[in-house]
Amino acid sequence: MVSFLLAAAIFILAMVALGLFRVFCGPTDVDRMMAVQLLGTGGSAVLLLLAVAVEIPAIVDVALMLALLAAFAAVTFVTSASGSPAAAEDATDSR
Amino acid sequence: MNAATLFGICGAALAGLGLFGLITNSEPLRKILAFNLLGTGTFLIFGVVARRGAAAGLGGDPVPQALVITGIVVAFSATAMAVVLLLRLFEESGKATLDPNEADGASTAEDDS
Amino acid sequence: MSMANAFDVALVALLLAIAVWVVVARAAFSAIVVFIAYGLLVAIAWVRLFAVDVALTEAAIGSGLTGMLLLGAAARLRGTTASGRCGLTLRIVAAMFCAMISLGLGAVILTPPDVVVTLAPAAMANLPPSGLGNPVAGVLFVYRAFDTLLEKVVLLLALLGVWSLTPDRLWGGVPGPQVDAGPDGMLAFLAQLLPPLGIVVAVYMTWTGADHPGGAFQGGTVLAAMWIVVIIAGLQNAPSIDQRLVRFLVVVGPAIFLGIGLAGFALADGFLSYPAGYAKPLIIVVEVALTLSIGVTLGLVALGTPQRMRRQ
Amino acid sequence: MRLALDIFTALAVAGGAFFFLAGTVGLLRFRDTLTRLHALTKADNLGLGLVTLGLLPLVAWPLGALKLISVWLFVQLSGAIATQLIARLVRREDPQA
Repeated sequence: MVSFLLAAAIFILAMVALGLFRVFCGPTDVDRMMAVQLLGTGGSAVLLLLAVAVEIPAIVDVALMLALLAAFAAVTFVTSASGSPAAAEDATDSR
Repeated sequence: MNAATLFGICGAALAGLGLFGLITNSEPLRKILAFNLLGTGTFLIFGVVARRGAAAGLGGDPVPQALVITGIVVAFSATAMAVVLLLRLFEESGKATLDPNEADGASTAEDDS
Repeated sequence: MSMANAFDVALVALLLAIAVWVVVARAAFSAIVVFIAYGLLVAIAWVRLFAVDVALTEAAIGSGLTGMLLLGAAARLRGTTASGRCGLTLRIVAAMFCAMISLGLGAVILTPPDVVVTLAPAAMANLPPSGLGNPVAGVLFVYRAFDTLLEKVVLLLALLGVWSLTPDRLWGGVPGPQVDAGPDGMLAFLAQLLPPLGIVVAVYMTWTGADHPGGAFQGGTVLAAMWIVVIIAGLQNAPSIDQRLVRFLVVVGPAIFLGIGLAGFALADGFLSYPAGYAKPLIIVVEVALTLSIGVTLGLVALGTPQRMRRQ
Repeated sequence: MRLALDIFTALAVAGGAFFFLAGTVGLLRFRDTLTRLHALTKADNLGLGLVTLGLLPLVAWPLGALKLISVWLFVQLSGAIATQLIARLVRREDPQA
C-alpha cells in the first residue's frame, strides 16, 4: 500500500510538473498563472499522500497551509493585472 | 546514495545556480529571485546536516532546523526590503536598472541588498 | 530502487530543472511564476527531510508571501524590461566560479563525517522542563531563545526599513490599494469567507506548535495572508502607518518576549530563562503575543510603502 | 474488511491521479485559455477530491479525517473563486473569448 501511495505521488508530481510547460509557451500571463494553480492543487495531493505513506500526520498541516494560500497568488495576480479591485469586478457578467 | 545526500547535492547545485543568476542577471528583480535560490540551496544543506544528526527518536536534529526557520524569516525580510528599494528606485528614476549608464534620472547606481 | 527513493530523485530533478529555468528565463514574469512553483516544491523537499516545521514555514513564506510580493512588484515594473544579461566572458567566468562553489559544497556533502555531530539528544534533554512536546519549538523558545528574539527584531527592522523609504509627502499615509469595490463580487466574497477560516487555522497552528510542528511564526504568516486578502479585495483600507494601535501591535510581541527574558534575571537563572514550573505558560503568552505581532508586521512589510494620504 | 478498504483506497487514488492526468493534458492541449481553465478545474475538484476520499480510511478518525476534508474544502473554495477571477480577467482583456 505504501509503495502504491508513493507511486501515485510520483505520478501526480510528474503530471503537474508537465503542466508547467504552459508557463513556457504561454501565450498569455493568465495561462502561466493557471499552471501554478494546478501545481498548488497537485502539491497538496502529493503532501496528503506522503503524510499517509510515511505516517507523519503533521504533513497534512503543510497541505492545509498550501490549500489555504492556494488562491493567494492568483488573487494577487488578478488584482495587480487589472490595476484595482474595482477594475477586476468590472468584467462581471459583461456578456 | 541515501535521501539526505541526494538533497545535499541538490542544495549545493541550487546554491551555485543562485549565485550564477545573482552575478549574471542585470535585472534587479531577477537578482532578487536568484538571491532566494541561493538562500534555499544553503538552507537545504542545513536540512541535510539536520537529517544526518537524526537521533534521540527524532527525524532530524532540531537545532539546525530551528536555525533554518530563522533563516527563512530573515531571507523574507531582506527580499521585502530589496523589492521596496527597487520600487522606490523605479518611482524616482522611472527605470528599474542598476546600470549607472542607463539610469539617466538616477543620481547613483543603487546597490540592492 | 525503492519508491521513496524514486520520489526523491524525481523531486530533486524537478527542483534543479525549475531552478535553471528561474535563472535563464527570458521574461521576468515567467521567472516569478516558476519561482512560486519552486517554493512549493521546496516545501515538499523539507517534508522529505523530516523537517515539517520548516516545510510549514516555507509553504507559507516561500510560495505564499514572497510570491505575492514579487508578483506585485512585477506588475508595477511592467514594461521596464531592463537590458539583457552581461557579456559572454563574464558569464563564463561566473559559471566557472559558481561551479567551483557547487563542487566544493557537493564534496563536503559527499564526504561522510567521521563523527556525526548532533544536538538532538541535548535538545531532547532540555525539552521536559519547558513542558513543550515539539523539539523545534523547544529549541526556538528555550535552547536558543536569543536567536528567536533577534529574528523578531530583524523583522521589525525590515518594517522600519520599508517605512523609511516612504517619500516625504506620503509619510504617515496608507499603504496598499484603496477601498473602491462594492462589497459584492467574487473577490469580496472570497475575502469575507476565507479570513474566518484562516484565523481558525492560524490559532490552530500557534496552539499545536507547542507539541507538534507549527508555532507562532506559521500562525502569524497565515494571519498576515488573510489580512492582505481583505485589503487587496478592497473590503478595508490598510491602516495609516502613524496610528498608535498599529505601532503597538507591531512591538507588543517582541516587547513581551524581551520583558519575560529580562525578568529571567530576577526570577530564574538569567536572561531568557524561565522560572521552574512556569516555562510553558510563559512560552504560550510569548507565542500568542508574537503571533499577533508577526501577523501585523509581515502584513505591513508585504504591503510596502504608503501610497496615498488618509482620506480627510 | 481491510482488503475491501484497501481496494477502495487504490481505486479512488488511481481515479484522482487520472484526473490530474486529464487536467494536465487539457492544460497543455486545449486550444484557448477558457477551455484550458475548464480542464484545470477538473484536477482541482475531482483529482484532489478522489485522492482525499481514498485516503480517508487510512487516517485517524475523526480529527485526521476532518483535517483531510478541510484541505479539500479549502482548495474548493479558493480554487473556484480564483478560476472565476481568472476567467473574468480573460473576458475583459478579450471580449471575444
